[in-house]
Amino acid sequence: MSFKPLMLAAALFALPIAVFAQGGGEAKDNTMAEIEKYREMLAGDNPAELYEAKGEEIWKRKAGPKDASLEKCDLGLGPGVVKGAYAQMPRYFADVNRVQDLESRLVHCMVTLQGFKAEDLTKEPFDTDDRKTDLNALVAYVVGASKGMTINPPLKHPQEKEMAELGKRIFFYRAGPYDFSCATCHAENGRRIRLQDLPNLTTHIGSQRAYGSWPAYRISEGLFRSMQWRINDCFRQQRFPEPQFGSDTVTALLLFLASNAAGGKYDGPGFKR
Amino acid sequence: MDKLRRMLLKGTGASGALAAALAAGVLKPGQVFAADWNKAAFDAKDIDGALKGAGVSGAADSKDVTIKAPDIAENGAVVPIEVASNVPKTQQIMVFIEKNPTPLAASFDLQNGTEPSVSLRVKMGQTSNIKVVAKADGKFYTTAKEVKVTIGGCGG
Amino acid sequence: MADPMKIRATVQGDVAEIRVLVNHAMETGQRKDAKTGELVPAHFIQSLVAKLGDKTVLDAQIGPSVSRNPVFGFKVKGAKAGEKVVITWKDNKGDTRTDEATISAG
Amino acid sequence: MKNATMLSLWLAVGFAALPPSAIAADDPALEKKAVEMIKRDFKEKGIAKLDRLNLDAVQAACVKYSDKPPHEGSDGLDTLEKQQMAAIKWPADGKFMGDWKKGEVLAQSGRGMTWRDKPGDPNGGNCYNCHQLKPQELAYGTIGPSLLQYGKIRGNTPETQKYTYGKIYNAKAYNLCSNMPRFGHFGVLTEEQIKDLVALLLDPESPVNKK
Repeated sequence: MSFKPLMLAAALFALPIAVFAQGGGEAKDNTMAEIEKYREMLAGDNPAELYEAKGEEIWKRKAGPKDASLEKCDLGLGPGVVKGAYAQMPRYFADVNRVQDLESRLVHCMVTLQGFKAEDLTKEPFDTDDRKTDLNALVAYVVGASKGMTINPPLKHPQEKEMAELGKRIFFYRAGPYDFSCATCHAENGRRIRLQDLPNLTTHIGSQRAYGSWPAYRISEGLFRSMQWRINDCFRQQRFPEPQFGSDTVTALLLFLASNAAGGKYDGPGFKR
Repeated sequence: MDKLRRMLLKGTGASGALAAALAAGVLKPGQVFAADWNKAAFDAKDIDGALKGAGVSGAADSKDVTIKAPDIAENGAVVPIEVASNVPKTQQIMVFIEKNPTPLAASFDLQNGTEPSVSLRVKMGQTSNIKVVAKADGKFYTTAKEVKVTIGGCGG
Repeated sequence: MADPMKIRATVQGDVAEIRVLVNHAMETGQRKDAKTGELVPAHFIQSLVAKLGDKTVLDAQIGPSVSRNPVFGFKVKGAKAGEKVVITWKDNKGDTRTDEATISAG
Repeated sequence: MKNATMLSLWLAVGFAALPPSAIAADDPALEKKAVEMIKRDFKEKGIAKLDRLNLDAVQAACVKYSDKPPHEGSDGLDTLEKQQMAAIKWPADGKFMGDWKKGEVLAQSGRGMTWRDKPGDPNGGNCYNCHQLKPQELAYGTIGPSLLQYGKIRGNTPETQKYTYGKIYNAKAYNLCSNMPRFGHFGVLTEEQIKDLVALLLDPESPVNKK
């Protein structure tokens, strides 16, 4: 049997169970209480910090054919401003005349400022055990610089408003051999898949807890995972084909989640099972 | 969880790979390291062998040795534990995961004022006892705690 | 080259609490690569030594049952703010890394 | 106490879900754009081909009416449920019960149909993902109802056996926009596998029906 990393299915965003625990027998409550204890003991010392430190170094280091750093990269709050930028994404960028999420924007900066080729960066964008990408470490660094801030995507530009609306429709699109949409698992309160609680992403609280604690270091893989990866793996478990990296479909879903989570606290990068 | 169970229980290739590493001479102890890595103890495939390799004999059950760990681990790849000894003159603390393919996880020599309390994160391939042995004044004291490992996600 | 550790060291009274987060794969040697199906060679830290100033305070031997990106926490009596904590690890392939941190008041 | 506080907070701030009205039908132009976006932005991977993005009549109705289709009409509940029921392929031998032990193994497996699964790999039943079944298994989901004591409560009658087989084969024949996949209809599980699951649910010896 070949080895495959264990992925949780549609259990996309882990939440503290106490909030969502329902009745259903003492055994179950006890199980959930112990798992909550497990999570408490894990708090702090998040290996994502190792990626944040590396990402900061990569951000400041000169690299690429143009031998430039990313310190002039505009993440929406002006060239070089990292602090708080992620909390206000995805957003419309006039220089490309489209809405971008963090990863699309980082690729844009690595291409325009450093001279990398977009296809080289996006061909295999996700970390594996023996291949860690600069892009992924940069994600950790940038999201870490929004920790504790309020999730506040602008949602003012017509393209931003439309993308959030499109994301909502994609969220409810049922297809594939299992008839699954995102909503199949993430549109009701208090549901679990196996032991994994499923946030209701159509509510503010559910979205805030989920969107607000991703990207994250995932224990089951021992790797730091970005939002593009997160959505990609959702679709895998929905039994869909693969969404293209940085595609509008992914950006639209992220903006839909960010708009539901808006006003809540960003508390990532997270630490997930 | 299946991943980890497979990872820990499948195959016997580890000893081979390790032997190769040893043969290649990459295990030279650096200056900073006082003791050589205890190969006999770490390579032992069962708890008795690991205890023997670590030189543990006649360990007495003791309430003064404690293990703080969740009763249920959401993911066996990372199980947070805190181990401590209140036995006076504790000089060493060892942690064993009884059902892992190689049970000895770590051994801590405490020197120059370090308190007999250490926290760490261990892998558990399946539900198992965690066994902690403290060495104090040449004698061994022990306790154990079971941690259940659950199946998470949907195995896809 | 190995990536840096993250060391936190704070003192309350005369007891320093030290926590270290280490960047390491901690491969058991028993895991199969998802793509190739081959066993991933064992690669894990075997020793980790902590010094306070020039005194060794913790000398740990470690096996592959310790988690990937390991975390260790311990307390040292008789420490003062401003003292240096130096931590060195070495793995079964001979890779090694040393990092240090200054103890701050907690 | 904590739960009570959280609950009131929840009710006050974030409990309100999206409007349950027909999202897709509200703005047909936007819906069209979303579908175009989906069709443009995916690529096939492994066994997961692009035709999976096309909707069959049931999926189209459930998307269009936000899982609450009207009874009447050619894309209404009555017509479509009848069609789904008529498409169920019942066992030729008239038997519905297989081996509950095999059913339990199947129920535990969450594998199948993703782009990482290889052609020919056996698919799992995914049952514990959403349902509680045997009392010993603590890691069960709650998307679907608990099936603890399923056979004991309903009785192991020929009618129940047939209903259970049909429900696993095609849940949409009974409840058009059910969350449950159509395991037989889409060939995810074989006739034999479905029988094993029926036995897991109904056999008096199955742990599902033991205390």
